[in-house]
Amino acid sequence: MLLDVALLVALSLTLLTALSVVVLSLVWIERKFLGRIQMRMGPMHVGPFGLLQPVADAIKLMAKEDLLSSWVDRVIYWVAPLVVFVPVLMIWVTIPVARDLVIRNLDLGLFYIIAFSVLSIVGLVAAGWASSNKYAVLGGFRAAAQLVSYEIPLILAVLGVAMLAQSMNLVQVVNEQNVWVYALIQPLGLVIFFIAGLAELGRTPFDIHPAESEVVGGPFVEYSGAHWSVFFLAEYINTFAIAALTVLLYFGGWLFPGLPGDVPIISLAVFLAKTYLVILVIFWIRGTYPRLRIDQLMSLGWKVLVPLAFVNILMTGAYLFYGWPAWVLSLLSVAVLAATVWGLSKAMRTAPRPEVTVRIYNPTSEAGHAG
Amino acid sequence: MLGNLKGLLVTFATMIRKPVTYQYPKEHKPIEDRYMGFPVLMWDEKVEEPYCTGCMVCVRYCPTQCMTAVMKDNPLHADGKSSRRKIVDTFEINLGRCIVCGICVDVCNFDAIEMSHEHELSKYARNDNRSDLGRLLEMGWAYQQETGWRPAKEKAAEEATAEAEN
Amino acid sequence: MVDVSVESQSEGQLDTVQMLVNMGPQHPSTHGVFRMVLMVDGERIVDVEPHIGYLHRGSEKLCEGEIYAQIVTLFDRLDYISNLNNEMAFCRAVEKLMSLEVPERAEYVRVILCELNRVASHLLFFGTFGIDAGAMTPIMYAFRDREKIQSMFEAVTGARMMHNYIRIGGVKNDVPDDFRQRMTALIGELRQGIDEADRLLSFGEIFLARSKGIGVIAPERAIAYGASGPTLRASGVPMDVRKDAPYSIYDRFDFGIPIGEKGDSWDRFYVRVEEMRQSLSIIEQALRDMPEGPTITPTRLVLRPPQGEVYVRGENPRGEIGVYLVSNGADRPYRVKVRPPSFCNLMAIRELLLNTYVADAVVILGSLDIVLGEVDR
Amino acid sequence: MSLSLAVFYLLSAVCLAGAIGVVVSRNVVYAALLLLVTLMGVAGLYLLLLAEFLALVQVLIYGGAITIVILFVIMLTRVHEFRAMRDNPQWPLALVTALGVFALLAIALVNGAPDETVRRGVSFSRLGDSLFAQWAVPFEVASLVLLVALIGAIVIAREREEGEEE
Amino acid sequence: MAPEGFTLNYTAVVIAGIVGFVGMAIMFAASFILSPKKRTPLKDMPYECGIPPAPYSWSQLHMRYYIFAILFLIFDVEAVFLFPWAVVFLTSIDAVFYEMLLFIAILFFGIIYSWKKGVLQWK
Amino acid sequence: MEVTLGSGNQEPRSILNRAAPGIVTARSEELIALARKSSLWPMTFGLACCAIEMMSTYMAHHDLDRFGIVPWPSARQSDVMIVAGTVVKKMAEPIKILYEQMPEPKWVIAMGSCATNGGPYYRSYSVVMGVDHIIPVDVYVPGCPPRPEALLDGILKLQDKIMQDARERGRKA
Amino acid sequence: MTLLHFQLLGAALFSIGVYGVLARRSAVLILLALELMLNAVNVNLIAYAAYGTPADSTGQIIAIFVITVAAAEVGLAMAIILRLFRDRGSVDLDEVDLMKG
Ligand code: SF4
Ligand code: SF4
Ligand code: SF4
Repeated sequence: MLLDVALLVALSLTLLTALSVVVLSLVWIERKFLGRIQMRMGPMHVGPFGLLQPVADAIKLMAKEDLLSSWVDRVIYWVAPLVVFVPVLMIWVTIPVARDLVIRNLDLGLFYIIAFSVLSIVGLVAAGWASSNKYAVLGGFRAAAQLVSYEIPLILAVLGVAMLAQSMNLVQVVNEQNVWVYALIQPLGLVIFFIAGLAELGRTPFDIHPAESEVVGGPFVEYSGAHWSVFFLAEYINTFAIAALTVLLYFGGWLFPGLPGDVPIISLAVFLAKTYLVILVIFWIRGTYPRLRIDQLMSLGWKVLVPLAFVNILMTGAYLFYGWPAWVLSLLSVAVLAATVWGLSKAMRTAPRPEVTVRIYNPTSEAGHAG
Repeated sequence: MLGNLKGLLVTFATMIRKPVTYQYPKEHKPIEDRYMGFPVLMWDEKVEEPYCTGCMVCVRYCPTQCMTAVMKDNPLHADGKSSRRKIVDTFEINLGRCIVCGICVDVCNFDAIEMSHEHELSKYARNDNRSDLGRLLEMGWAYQQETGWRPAKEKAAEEATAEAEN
Repeated sequence: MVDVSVESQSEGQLDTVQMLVNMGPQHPSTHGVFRMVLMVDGERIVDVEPHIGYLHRGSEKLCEGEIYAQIVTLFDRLDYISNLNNEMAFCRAVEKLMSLEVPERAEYVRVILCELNRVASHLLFFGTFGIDAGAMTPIMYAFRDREKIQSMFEAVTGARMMHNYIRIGGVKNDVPDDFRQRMTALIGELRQGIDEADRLLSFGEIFLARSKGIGVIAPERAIAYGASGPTLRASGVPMDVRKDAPYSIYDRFDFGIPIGEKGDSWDRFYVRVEEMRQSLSIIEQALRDMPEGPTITPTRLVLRPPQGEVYVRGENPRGEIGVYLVSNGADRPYRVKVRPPSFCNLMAIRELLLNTYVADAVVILGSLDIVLGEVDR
Repeated sequence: MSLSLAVFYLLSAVCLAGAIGVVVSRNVVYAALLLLVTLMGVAGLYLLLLAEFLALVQVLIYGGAITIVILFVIMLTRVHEFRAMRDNPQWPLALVTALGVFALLAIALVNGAPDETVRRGVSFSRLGDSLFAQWAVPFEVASLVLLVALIGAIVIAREREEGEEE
Repeated sequence: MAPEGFTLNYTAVVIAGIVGFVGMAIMFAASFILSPKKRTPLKDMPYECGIPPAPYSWSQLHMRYYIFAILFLIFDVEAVFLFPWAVVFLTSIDAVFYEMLLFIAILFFGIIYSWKKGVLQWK
Repeated sequence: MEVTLGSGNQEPRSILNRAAPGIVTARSEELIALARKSSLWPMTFGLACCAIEMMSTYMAHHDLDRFGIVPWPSARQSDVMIVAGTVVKKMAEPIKILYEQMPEPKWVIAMGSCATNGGPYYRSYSVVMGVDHIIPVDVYVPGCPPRPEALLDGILKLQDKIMQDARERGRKA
Repeated sequence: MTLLHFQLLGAALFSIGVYGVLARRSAVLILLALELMLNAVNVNLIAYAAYGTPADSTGQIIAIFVITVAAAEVGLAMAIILRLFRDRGSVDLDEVDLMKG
């Protein structure tokens, strides 16, 4: 028993370290990649190719004054980053990075992940509340409303996968995908999961709670130094988790046609490659889109994603229950998706082409022509 | 949703293009010939003295009044080496206040002051950019050598002779 | 825990669920040092109190103490994004006062540079509006093109921003020799760049959702507020000083003025995008017709315009600029008064913001495209 | 066994301390967060009782959802009002009652309980099976309860909205 | 009679939590001793774009937020039932499938109701 | 030419430094300083015309991110304040507050002649003649507005200063 | 570790909840205490289920339903509290006298 515990502690520490390294890499990749999207170079001067940039940032943040102003509610202010961080770390206990590379493979893995990821929301709200700052309060509430709303479609999307795999064990979920990855069987689920995941992360276009141009960083506005970096760490670990889950649930995790799924090194490489690709997509979206407004966000969540998620579940249920062939579900999924996109475009009056309300008026050359 | 996809394509296309960044300490964005950096004083090589006579016209017209000049009798003129009867004794421009408007250059009748390409003059103290005659001449000399500057009057005269020759 | 809830609401006010949120002077999206105090109810704005004056530099007063040639530098810094247009307005005022002829070529150079300046200004708007809406990349595209324009300015005027190039009676010096080629190339690049940025931002659904129908000004209200420029034109009023009271040589060019239909933020945004294209076409025409000749009517160093007063109007990127100049015959003006376009446009802010979301406030303020330098002067 | 007993004591300590905190804390937000701590402790107890699924449900519902709802309400109402609020003046009475209840229960339990020492878990699929097969009616009723709660909450909260907009 | 690996599984969970907590606490401590400190009255003030904050009470936020919290709560509870269902409905009796259809239908009515009532519309 | 070394911002001592001055060696001081200078996060803060050139510096052509410089909107997360523009008297108090609200260690760059000493508005009734009347300044960047390269140069100078200060502190410790 | 341990703990939690319900005046706090009591009940239920012979899922299922009902109850109760607060500006149950209107 003691040996086991020691092993687990060692594993947890490894996990923490590995995730820290991952976060550093993510920060670097994000800055470099955004730089490229924006025709810039990104970090260059700290270490070769700016590789040491995140390290420098980390050291600096550690050696930065950690403000605890007398207006804040000290206890909650101090604990809030931990409440955000610890669950985020805890869910990694059961996220496998290869078939055998997982700390403990829980049977209720998916449910466990969902249960613990909800806890982080409490931390954000508490952080916003404790900061006794209006931006923080606004941001905290935005965070709560947003995260709470997108948790539902996220849960329902995950449920779709659990139904397909008939299991909540992540390793088994991946193993079930050795023929067809779920992205093909259930594209609707993938889209819902990814959008809701982005919203859970508070990333563009759903970054309304840390919105810099509106609430100046939202719940984190008063935090500095080490406390702030814990939020930062949590955010990036979470990003990695969502990407990893996307890969595990929909893209076959460490499986790749033609490669052995049981050699840890190869599996790990495949898994990481897929995950980093998903991460790049997340960053790509971040570099491209503006941000939604809170009411649009909520409408999207409740009026589009939640019904869609239910439709997804029903379709999946029917598919399993009546034993339809897999392509039926794919087709149905795609059809529903297409209908939604079309309906949304219609509702926003952008289908088939967005309406241009600006025209060129030229009094000298008779009547104006349409722009 | 088409517009959104288009946006993604645009950023993707940029990503595979080369960045436009100039790597500053190594590589400076090219400076145009006419660029107006800080004003500097020019050095008359022929007689080994500044062009500036300390007439203070520029001082009067500088909108921020960041210059001072003091005039003195030119010893070289007494020796007969120089045609300038008066010469600048002390001269100071507070480059920290100068707004690089170029008015001083416009008004100077002696082509003695010029907008150089100098612009990287960050300092740790507020008054470190109060540049005296020596420093201004030094910067001017660098500018002269970099660009082969010659006084406008001389140039005009040369052009006139060249044209006359043609 | 320290009691932060300063005795605030008395018993009678229990119903108020409102909070004062202060935005600015240092806020990423108040475009400088504008300050708004928003009374919000949840996310909804119920009252707005704009505060200005955080950049009041006393320019108008300073003008009274400077000679005419020096005042140009102050006008440069008034609306610091459309420097050349400002210089132009002031110089035209003095020229009108003195009945000074401006050489033909100088007029062309002025128009080219002013229109280029308009493009640069709108590009800045494009980028910052993207930031306000939460997109971080458009500004990079906009500044890429702006940087090219600034290089062009540098090649012509010697400065990237504060040019002091348009002088009373003409322009400081002739354009460089390779001006025409460089300009033609630049126009091509700008066209491409603007199209690219346009593709990136303007028709994305998220962006449309954020800006369409937000902050609508009805034409009557816009006129009542004295709005001008793109802000007014977006409401469907085809008012452009360049057309209505052509100054300089604007009557020689064929260009259209983009007008919006709804008067919402998106229209204000897209009117500017279209205006950039029109400006480029003006520049092309001007380049084509540009005659040779002198570029400045020589004047005395210290001008002493005759006694009198003038008012000139000009079309700045942000709207109509007016310069009112009173001279008492001395070498310094007796009074200089500027009608700042964005100050008048900003007047509508309260009406626009009422009953919108906090997030909209940022977008609406951004769509008005204010520059504090001229709001506060 | 002793190890799990130690864990049990630890968890009970957490639970009881948290619970006492909940009922004596002057600050409502602290009370709510302490409740969270207690409920997490209870989840730990469920784990000791081999009720894996229940423990996770506890975390999901109590830890996440209910805590958030409570926090919302606390923040929507005025916190300083809570802070200023004292307990009932009859709190000693309440204390006596509570102690009495505990004594009664304890006596009854100590005397009556069969002293089982073996814990048995129920497998997740069996749990699901019996939930949906044997408890179908309560299950549907649960959905109705939830629906009623939802509609009730909306009606109650919404009326106020309309009142506000007057 | 714990299932296979049950104890270890959840020990791992708890240990990960503790490691996270302690790790971050150590980080705070390290930062505390490493970082320079200087307090001034102005620094103590909440940041508000450079303006001394106006006094305010906590009761600023809207009922609207609350309704979303309730919706979340209800659907969270629903998820509790959905997850066991997801893994048993194929192996259990047929009725289970239809039961859940009814369950979902009833709750979906909640969404429709709130939609109709306009509470999903953030005002 | 008279050179006065500005004092600028000095880093207050940390607890470790106060409790056991011997432990903090020159080397660790330098390591931390190295990290600090490589990750100078400025506050998103522009006052006037200079702010536009400052924005240009952030943008693709000059790209401050190469030096690890990314702007953060809140004073609480920033290390350096670039005062870009005219400081008018009404703005003086907010600037002071913002400066004070930045966590230690912090630095200030005065960009442009206005922030250095009033510049073109040196005669104005409403302009503060240089931001160093309100807060300590580390680096003054002259120009009106300074070119992006000039600002970059200023930032490199600030990095030098950070290293030098650390070396000096290390020597003293 | 026997069933008794859990039962005693449940009893203790329950009593604390009783104290809270009786001693507190703020509606929110009373609700929190109520949650404690419900949890105490759940602990008992699950303990019975775990120690019961043969292993039975009834206890757990009832606990799930209890949690469900608790969630519904919290949702409703909080709505009422909010409503009271909005109407009367207080969540102090002693102060709230519905009859006064
Ligand atoms: S620079 Fe020219 S104007 Fe100024 S003092 Fe010298 S000679 Fe006179
Ligand atoms: S450039 Fe302008 S401000 Fe600078 S010294 Fe010359 S006249 Fe004065
Ligand atoms: S220094 Fe010049 S450019 Fe900078 S703010 Fe002052 S006037 Fe504007």
